[in-house]
Amino acid sequence: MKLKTNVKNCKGCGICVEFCPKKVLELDEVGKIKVAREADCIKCGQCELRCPDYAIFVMRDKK
Amino acid sequence: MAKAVLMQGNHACAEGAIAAGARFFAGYPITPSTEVAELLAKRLPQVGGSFIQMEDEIAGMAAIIGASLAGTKSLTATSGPGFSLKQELIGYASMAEVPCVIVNVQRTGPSTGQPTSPAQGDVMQARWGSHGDRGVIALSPSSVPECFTLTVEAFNLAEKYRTPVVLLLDEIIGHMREKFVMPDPASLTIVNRKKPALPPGEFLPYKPEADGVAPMPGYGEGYRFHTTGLVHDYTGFPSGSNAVTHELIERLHTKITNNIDDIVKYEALELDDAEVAVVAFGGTARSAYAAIESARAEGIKAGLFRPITIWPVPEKQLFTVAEKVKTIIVAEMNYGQYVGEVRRVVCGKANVVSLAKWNNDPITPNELLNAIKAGR
Amino acid sequence: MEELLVKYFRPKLPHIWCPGCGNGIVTASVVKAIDKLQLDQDKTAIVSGIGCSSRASGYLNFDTLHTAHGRAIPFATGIKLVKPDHNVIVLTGDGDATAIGGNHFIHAARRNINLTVVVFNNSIYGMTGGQYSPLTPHRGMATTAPFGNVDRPFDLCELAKGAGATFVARATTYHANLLADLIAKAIEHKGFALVEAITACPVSFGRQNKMGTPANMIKWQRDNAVMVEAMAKMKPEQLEGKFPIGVLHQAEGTEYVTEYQKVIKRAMGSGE
Amino acid sequence: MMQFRLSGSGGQGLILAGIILAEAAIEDGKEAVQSQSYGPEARGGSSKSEVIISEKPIHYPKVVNPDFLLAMTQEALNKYATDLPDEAILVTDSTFVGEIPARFKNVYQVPITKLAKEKLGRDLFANIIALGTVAKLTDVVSIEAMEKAVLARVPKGTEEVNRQALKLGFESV
Repeated sequence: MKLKTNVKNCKGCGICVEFCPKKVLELDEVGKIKVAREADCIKCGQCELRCPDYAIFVMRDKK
Repeated sequence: MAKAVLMQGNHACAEGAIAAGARFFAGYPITPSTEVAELLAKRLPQVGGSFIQMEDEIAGMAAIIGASLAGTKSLTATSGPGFSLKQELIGYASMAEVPCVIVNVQRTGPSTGQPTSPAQGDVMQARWGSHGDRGVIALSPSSVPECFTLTVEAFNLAEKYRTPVVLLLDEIIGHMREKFVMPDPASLTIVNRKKPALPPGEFLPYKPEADGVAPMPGYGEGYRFHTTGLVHDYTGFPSGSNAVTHELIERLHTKITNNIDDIVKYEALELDDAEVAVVAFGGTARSAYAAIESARAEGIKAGLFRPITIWPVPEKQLFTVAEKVKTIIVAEMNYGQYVGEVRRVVCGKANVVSLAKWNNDPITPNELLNAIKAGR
Repeated sequence: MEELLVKYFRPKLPHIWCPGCGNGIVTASVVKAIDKLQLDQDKTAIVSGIGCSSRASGYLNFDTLHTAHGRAIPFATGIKLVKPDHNVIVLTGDGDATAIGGNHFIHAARRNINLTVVVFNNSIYGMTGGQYSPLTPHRGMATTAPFGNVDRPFDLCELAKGAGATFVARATTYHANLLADLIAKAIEHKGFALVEAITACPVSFGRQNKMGTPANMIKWQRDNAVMVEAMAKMKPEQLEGKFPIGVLHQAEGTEYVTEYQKVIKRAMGSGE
Repeated sequence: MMQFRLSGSGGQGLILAGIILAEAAIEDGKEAVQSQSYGPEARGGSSKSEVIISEKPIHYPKVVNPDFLLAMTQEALNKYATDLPDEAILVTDSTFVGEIPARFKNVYQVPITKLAKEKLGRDLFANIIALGTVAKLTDVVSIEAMEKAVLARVPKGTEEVNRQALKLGFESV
């Protein structure tokens, strides 16, 4: 798993969708975060960095 | 025993604060209270405490609330105009239940008024000055030694009931100097705030105990508690609940009214056989002592009821006086403020007469003696 | 971020802020800075005023104080004086800090008291519904400026510098990592430290000023903020509408609480 | 009970004089209350300092029927002698006070400020000279207590000249 979401915290602002360079993310039918194309994720962290609601996290390998 | 010295009321107040354990003062210079700040600027660092002259009256009030929450007994001093500016945050201290002492040395008002002249025009401001609804404790000393003891008492009540306490002086008492003997520190009762018995995680910072008051941790003690001026539940966090609002506002009153016998102090002088009772507090009580002495010398049965705690009103005791006397004269240096409270409390049991004066001069013993004669 | 949520946030999320509001990003930067410096959570107090941004204190797991409108800095001053070894961080908004609290702001800067003040600047009074603040741009739209704002805004960083602050920095929510770094530097600095965080209010400011989606507002930050070092090399025509970010001012200065501790030492030693 | 009113213009040290008088009384084991009134100006304008000394507790702290008035300026005399009884002691600084109402029976005209300048070199000792007249003209405080109270209040290094000032006042009436 590359991405983890906390849909309870998501308010559907769309910032993560807009800033994802690989178009991995979408908003679902009720306007909440949805990981649509996880395979394309390059773990750049733009979504986590910009999410104002702490609703999406990039899973990092534990060193 | 310590040597008798001549001391000013404002200075006795500052020394009382040190004796009570206060270690922080923040304020802004204003006549006729400035000597409280001036002495504490010198005395606080001598005992390891801190003094700061802030940029305005509001900031002074804010800083003492911050310092008190962090765990240090704190006070500020001001006069009427500054007291008005502090009112919003005095309300904050009531709502957030932060112990602190506000000394108000009253002068003639409204507005800038007569800065160097005495008055007692802030009696109602002390009670109703802040917005919203809350219980209030205010004490009014009538002598220099009492400035000391009542400052200690003000801190004790503030700490015990987690509330701002107002020490209502007037220019007469604040600026006059008289004989003072520093009490032996060991003879003083010093109350400190209750600390939580429960560990962090189990402790609820606003859950009252049987006396209506919750224990209070300080900063850095591991409790990591939240304080807000919003309506809050036992956790300290904001709540929009009607039930929580009802209970909280009610408790801000009842923690004082339910403990009124512990809180109120008064002086009853020559009242046992009195036909006329004078109600007077602060500097005006000094005139009353003299007038009653003269009246008694002339065979007139007059006595004094002096509320030392002017808020809450010593209702029970005042009502008892009203049942015995024919006339109650309420002497005060304003247009007639406390007289309304006395009328409310005595419910027509006695004839209540107002002797009000607001021209910068104290009510003289003769004026009061004449009123006593007229009230027989 | 997930571990930071567990360690530094109270279990009170989601927060009250509107969709797309940048306050969550600024708050995350504050927490990242605290984590970077590994501050003792029991020796760190977070003080806030009134307004949207000032709700941040309630979400954070420290000794936290949500004060009255404009007064966070003097409350914090009282705490810092009686707890000199605590980190005292003030979270406040543009209206809170510069209008009703403007006097406290400049005097705390003048004293150079060791507080870290993070101003969430969203250019508007958000909580009350979009009235102009002292940081609303000239000719910007607000509910109380329906024909455009007549007031001229403060340059907050210049104000702080002029008042005597010894650390002044600015970043935006687009530059969230830079923001966290600057807040960490501000906390480390011994003296009055201001970090102005430019943040988007999509609902009360963005809509009235036709700034588009929350993402567009963040892109506006990206396109108009320039690192202060880069700005020095730019031509006047390239600087039109741009504002500097980074550390804008840093100076040595006598710090208030340190000086007052010396006063205590002198007074206690005087034997009076 | 004896009631004193020390009056003059701001800056003449009358509040300090009142404090010293009250402290001398306490030194003698008596009760004393000192109060004052002044305008907003720290220098100039008329000011008064009142002291009541008694063997018994003092209730009303303001002077009602002065037994003693010190007037260091004409303006202060005009303003603060209106309620002075005819038999009360009136000490004026003749350096500044020329017109004295004829009704007063116990008037002592002393060139207080002139003495301070000529004998002690500076007019700021005038208030202490005035206290010397108080010690002489009333028996309410002893000269020993007065001297002790003066020396406790004055700056270090000025004790001797202040002792002289007190003596000068004492011998001037």
